[in-house]
Amino acid sequence: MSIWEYANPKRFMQVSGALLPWLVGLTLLTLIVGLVWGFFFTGDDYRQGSTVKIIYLHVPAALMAINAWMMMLAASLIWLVRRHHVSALAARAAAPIGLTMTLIALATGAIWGQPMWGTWWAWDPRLTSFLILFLFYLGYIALWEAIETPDTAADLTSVLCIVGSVFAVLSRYAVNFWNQGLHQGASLSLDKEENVSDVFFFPLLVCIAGFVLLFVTLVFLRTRTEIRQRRLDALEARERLA
Amino acid sequence: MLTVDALSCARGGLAVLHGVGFVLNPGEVLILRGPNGIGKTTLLRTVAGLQPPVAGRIDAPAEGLAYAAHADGLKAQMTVVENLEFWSAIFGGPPIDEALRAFDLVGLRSRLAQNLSAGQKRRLGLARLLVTGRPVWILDEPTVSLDRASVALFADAVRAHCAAGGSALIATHIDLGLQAEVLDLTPFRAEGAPGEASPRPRADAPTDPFDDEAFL
Amino acid sequence: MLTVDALSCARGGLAVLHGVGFVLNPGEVLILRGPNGIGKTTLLRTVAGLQPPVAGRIDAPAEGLAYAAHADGLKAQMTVVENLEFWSAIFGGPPIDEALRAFDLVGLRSRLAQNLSAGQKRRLGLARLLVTGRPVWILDEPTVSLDRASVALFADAVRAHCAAGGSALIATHIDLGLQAEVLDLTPFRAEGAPGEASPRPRADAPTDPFDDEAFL
Amino acid sequence: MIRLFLRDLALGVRAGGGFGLGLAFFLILVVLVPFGVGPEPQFLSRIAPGILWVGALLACLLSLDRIFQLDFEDGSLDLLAVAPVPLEGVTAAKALAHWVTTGLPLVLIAPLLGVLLNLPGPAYSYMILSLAIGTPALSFIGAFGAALTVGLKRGGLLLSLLVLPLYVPTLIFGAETVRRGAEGLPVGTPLAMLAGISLAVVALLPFAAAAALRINLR
Amino acid sequence: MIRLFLRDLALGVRAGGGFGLGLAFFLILVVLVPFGVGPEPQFLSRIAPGILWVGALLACLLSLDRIFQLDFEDGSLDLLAVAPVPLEGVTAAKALAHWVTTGLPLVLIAPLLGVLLNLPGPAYSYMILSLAIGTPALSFIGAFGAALTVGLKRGGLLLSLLVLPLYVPTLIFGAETVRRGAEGLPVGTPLAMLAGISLAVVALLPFAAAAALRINLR
Ligand code: HEM
Ligand SMILES: Nc1ncnc2c1ncn2[C@@H]1O[C@H](COP(=O)(O)OP(=O)(O)OP(=O)(O)O)[C@@H](O)[C@H]1O
Ligand SMILES: Nc1ncnc2c1ncn2[C@@H]1O[C@H](COP(=O)(O)OP(=O)(O)OP(=O)(O)O)[C@@H](O)[C@H]1O
Ligand SMILES: [Mg+2]
Ligand SMILES: [Mg+2]
Repeated sequence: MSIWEYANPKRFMQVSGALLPWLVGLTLLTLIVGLVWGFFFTGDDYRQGSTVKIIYLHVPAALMAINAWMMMLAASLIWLVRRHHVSALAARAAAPIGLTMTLIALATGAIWGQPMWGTWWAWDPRLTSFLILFLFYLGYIALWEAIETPDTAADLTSVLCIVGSVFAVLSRYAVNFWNQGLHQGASLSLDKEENVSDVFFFPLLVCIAGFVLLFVTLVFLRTRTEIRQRRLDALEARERLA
Repeated sequence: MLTVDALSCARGGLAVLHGVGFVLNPGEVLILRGPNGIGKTTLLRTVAGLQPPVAGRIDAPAEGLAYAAHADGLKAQMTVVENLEFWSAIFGGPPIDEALRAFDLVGLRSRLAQNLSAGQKRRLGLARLLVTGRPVWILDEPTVSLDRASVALFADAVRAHCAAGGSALIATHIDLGLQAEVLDLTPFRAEGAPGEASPRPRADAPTDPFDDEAFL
Repeated sequence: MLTVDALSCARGGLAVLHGVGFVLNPGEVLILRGPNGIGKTTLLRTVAGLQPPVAGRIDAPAEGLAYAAHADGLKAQMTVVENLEFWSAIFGGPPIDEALRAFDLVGLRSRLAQNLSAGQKRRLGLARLLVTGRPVWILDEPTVSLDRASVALFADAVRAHCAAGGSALIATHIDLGLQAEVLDLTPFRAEGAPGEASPRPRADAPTDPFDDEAFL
Repeated sequence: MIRLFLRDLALGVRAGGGFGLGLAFFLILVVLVPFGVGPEPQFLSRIAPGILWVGALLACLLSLDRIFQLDFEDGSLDLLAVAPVPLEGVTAAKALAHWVTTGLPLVLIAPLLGVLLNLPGPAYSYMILSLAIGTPALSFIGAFGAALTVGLKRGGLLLSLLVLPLYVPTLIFGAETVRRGAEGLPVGTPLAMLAGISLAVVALLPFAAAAALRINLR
Repeated sequence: MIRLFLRDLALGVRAGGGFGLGLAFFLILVVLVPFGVGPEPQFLSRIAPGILWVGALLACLLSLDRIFQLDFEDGSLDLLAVAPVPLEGVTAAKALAHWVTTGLPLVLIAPLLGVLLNLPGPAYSYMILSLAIGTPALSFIGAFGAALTVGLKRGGLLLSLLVLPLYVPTLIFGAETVRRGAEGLPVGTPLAMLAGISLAVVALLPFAAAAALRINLR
């Protein structure tokens, strides 16, 4: 029995249905622990004051926004190569979640930027490439919505996702070249000297784990919804035609 | 020349025809009949290779098909001759004079396609078939808006094509006066397809648990 | 009801028909015949008021005409019912149920127009006529891509319309099985019109020096 | 007439060209400009009013050919011309529907995009006001241009060419209003001119558009 | 394939959407910008490279839907798909024809418009060079977007939404080249990047576009 068994819609529904309650519980637990720990049980930063606590939303959301696109890319490739409907629907399900994560990162970033840099928005490379990512999500979702035949939509959006990924990476590089930024470099790498102090670091890790779980849970939920929607459409079409 | 076996085809993700099979030999004409909406257009597009079959097999000679559909593929801003020459060049087919003559277009040679009447446009669309030089013609309601004389021209063209070893698959509602076999599509209507009375089993209770029919 | 007298009409600046005249009384059907390109579409558009006549008179009741042409005026993104209701609202015509039934569209009520087959689209286009509530129908090849059963539906609809005091002017190449007068347009072909064998007198030698035929 | 307006609204929203996309285009344009001209904030804030107005204008322009072209192609326009509704009303209803699906969303999102371009604080209210007053003129002028070019296959660029010069006065007064507002100068005159243009255009151009349509149909 | 290219050229010129109009749009846009942002020369000369590049991009964008839409509507695309020519070649030929009717004229007229916007002297040659290298990428990326949206009724705005983010790298490197050129800085890196993007896009995207077309036709 291969792993592709789970790509069967029926099988996926059974397994995900059994898994979901656990996932929801675990997600809630991690998120609550992480956020409460971060917001109430860490001190203020000596430079940034209490605004530093936005980090617990901002960083996980930003990470997930990027990784959601990665997951969509993987799912698109699987669909194109093996034509498993669940993976196409999973990609479709993930897009609005990724979009929301991008929005959260942008919004929290803007709110954070006001006290830190004195402006809501700056044309910093990282910020800018995030804005472009936002546009990619918008285009991807709009294309899904615009096409009526499900398999056609899955195929076309997959092609878009692949080509878009290449251009997204290219944009990231181009933007770097175009403007030097204000934004922090990566500071979570384990081997770096200037890591965030441990006080912030551990709750942040828990929050990131929480967001990962949240993402997985939401993708499961939405994929199930998409599958049901698809069945409903098929039924309705037949009903109408009968 | 063209063999179709147990073919199922779908439109808009919904099965339309099921288990269609026929053989088309050189020199033969096969006429597809069936009420509006049975799936003639869908079948012809599938055979022409424009959409993948849901199931079944299509055996056609590589690069042997010429397809003519509801739309004629004419450029309104090009003249009759330019339109034909373009398709002749693309298909590497024979020169266009013969085609112009066969469909009585000589007098319209240098008219822009947008200034043709409905029937003249259609004649030009059919003349295109002759310049493809392809042996198998796949035609979807070719005689729409043609008058009697033009229908006769068309029938002559098909006869000449068959005499030269070609063959044609034609979906039509009218009588073309051709000697041809007729395939009625009504028995091949897919279960649960448009117009079918008995609904197929509900989607939430498929017999095989691993086969989800919403994803056909 | 509709009187056309000594009508000349032109297309693309070229005279096509000359001296056409007929009277259409309530309850009557008049069928226009003529080879492709004679000018049927041009005549019908002129009568419908979409283009001005070159000469002659058209006496039609104000707001009494309903026109249906090669194109159906359907919105691909709206359903069958939405399409009909829109036209019914615009014309202030009768409700749509009757029209749906007359053209056997009840089962397709909530289908998007883009997902109809060619013949189903055409049926919807014809159903539109019923919801206009107009007495005079002007139809340009109404039965294109309809199967036999649908042609019969159409003929029934025309008969019912005439029985209720309406009338219809229909250009068609096929036999509709209607009791109708037939007007062959061939004798009215304008001199020098497309396809005419005998050329009219050269343009640089007009008989009346003040009447330049380049500006007809 | 109201039916026609509602139908066009519904089609605008459904046909993949609805609210969201007009917005998206506006957004993208505003994002692209800094890539072109460079990211310095004080600099961006100077060109912000102009760019926002030019962006609104282009977003409008891109969707203009939808106003009549589709109806022309599928024959609806022929049928509407013989229907018991005045063609002037038809053009007005269609222009209005275009404004609601394109202009109105632009007005609503403009403040957000102002942030991206560092629009100076006091200019925001003038931005919204001038767009709200000016965009109807854009839709009605555009409908006139669309009526002129409706017979032509893919007259998109010709349409732009015809319409853009007609947009100039609206653009000048609109952008001027915002610029003055940003600098705290009085905005009465340009705003009055803008309102005047809009009113005149909305009142008169449907007649010209209907005449153009009648000619194109025959 | 050459036939197809020539036909598309002929149609582009004849169909009212040819050379002249792409240019005219570019011209008008460049003329509008000073109305929007105000007429100060030193100011205009700073934004000139960016505006010219954004203008070129939009002029390109407006004519994109012509690439496949007309052929789709009249059935030519179905016929081309079953013709003995690879669909990849078809897309490449069409993208090339689009470039010749749209991109090339822009390259030629850009210096003239530079004058209107006070483009600094040394920047002219870089403007032409960067446009000449960059516009083919715009046409080929655009053809990919057009192939994705070809089935959709009037997908014009959706097309813009999909294509514009893909244009970002080209725009950045193009405008950066001109800006650096204007300031006398070395332009090697952005120019090389621009050329690299163009080459890669021209070589690879026709395959993606052909795949998208095949999907859309079925
Ligand atoms: C709208 C504005 C902003 C956006 C779009 C944004 C985007 C991002 C992204 C994408 C990341 C994740 C990067 C990665 O790990 O690869 C990130 C991380 C981070 N951001 Fe922001 N940001 C914004 C504003 C800010 C502001 C104002 C601050 C505070 C000064 C800030 C501080 C951080 C920090 C500390 C991280 C973690 C860096 C790391 O460890 O990787 N961000 N942001
Ligand atoms: N998206 C869709 N959902 C449901 N049914 C659809 C969809 N698209 C098409 N159909 C149906 O599929 C059937 C097959 O259509 P097709 O065009 O092949 O018919 P046809 O035999 O060519 O008819 P005609 O003689 O009228 O041209 C039609 O009944 C049509 O209504
Ligand atoms: N611009 C033009 N220049 C010259 N002739 C034209 C022009 N436009 C149309 N014609 C001709 O006018 C004639 C009348 O066309 P019309 O469409 O009215 O014919 P029809 O009788 O409806 O034919 P069909 O039965 O094919 O629909 C045709 O012969 C056509 O070729
Ligand atoms: Mg059909
Ligand atoms: Mg006709």
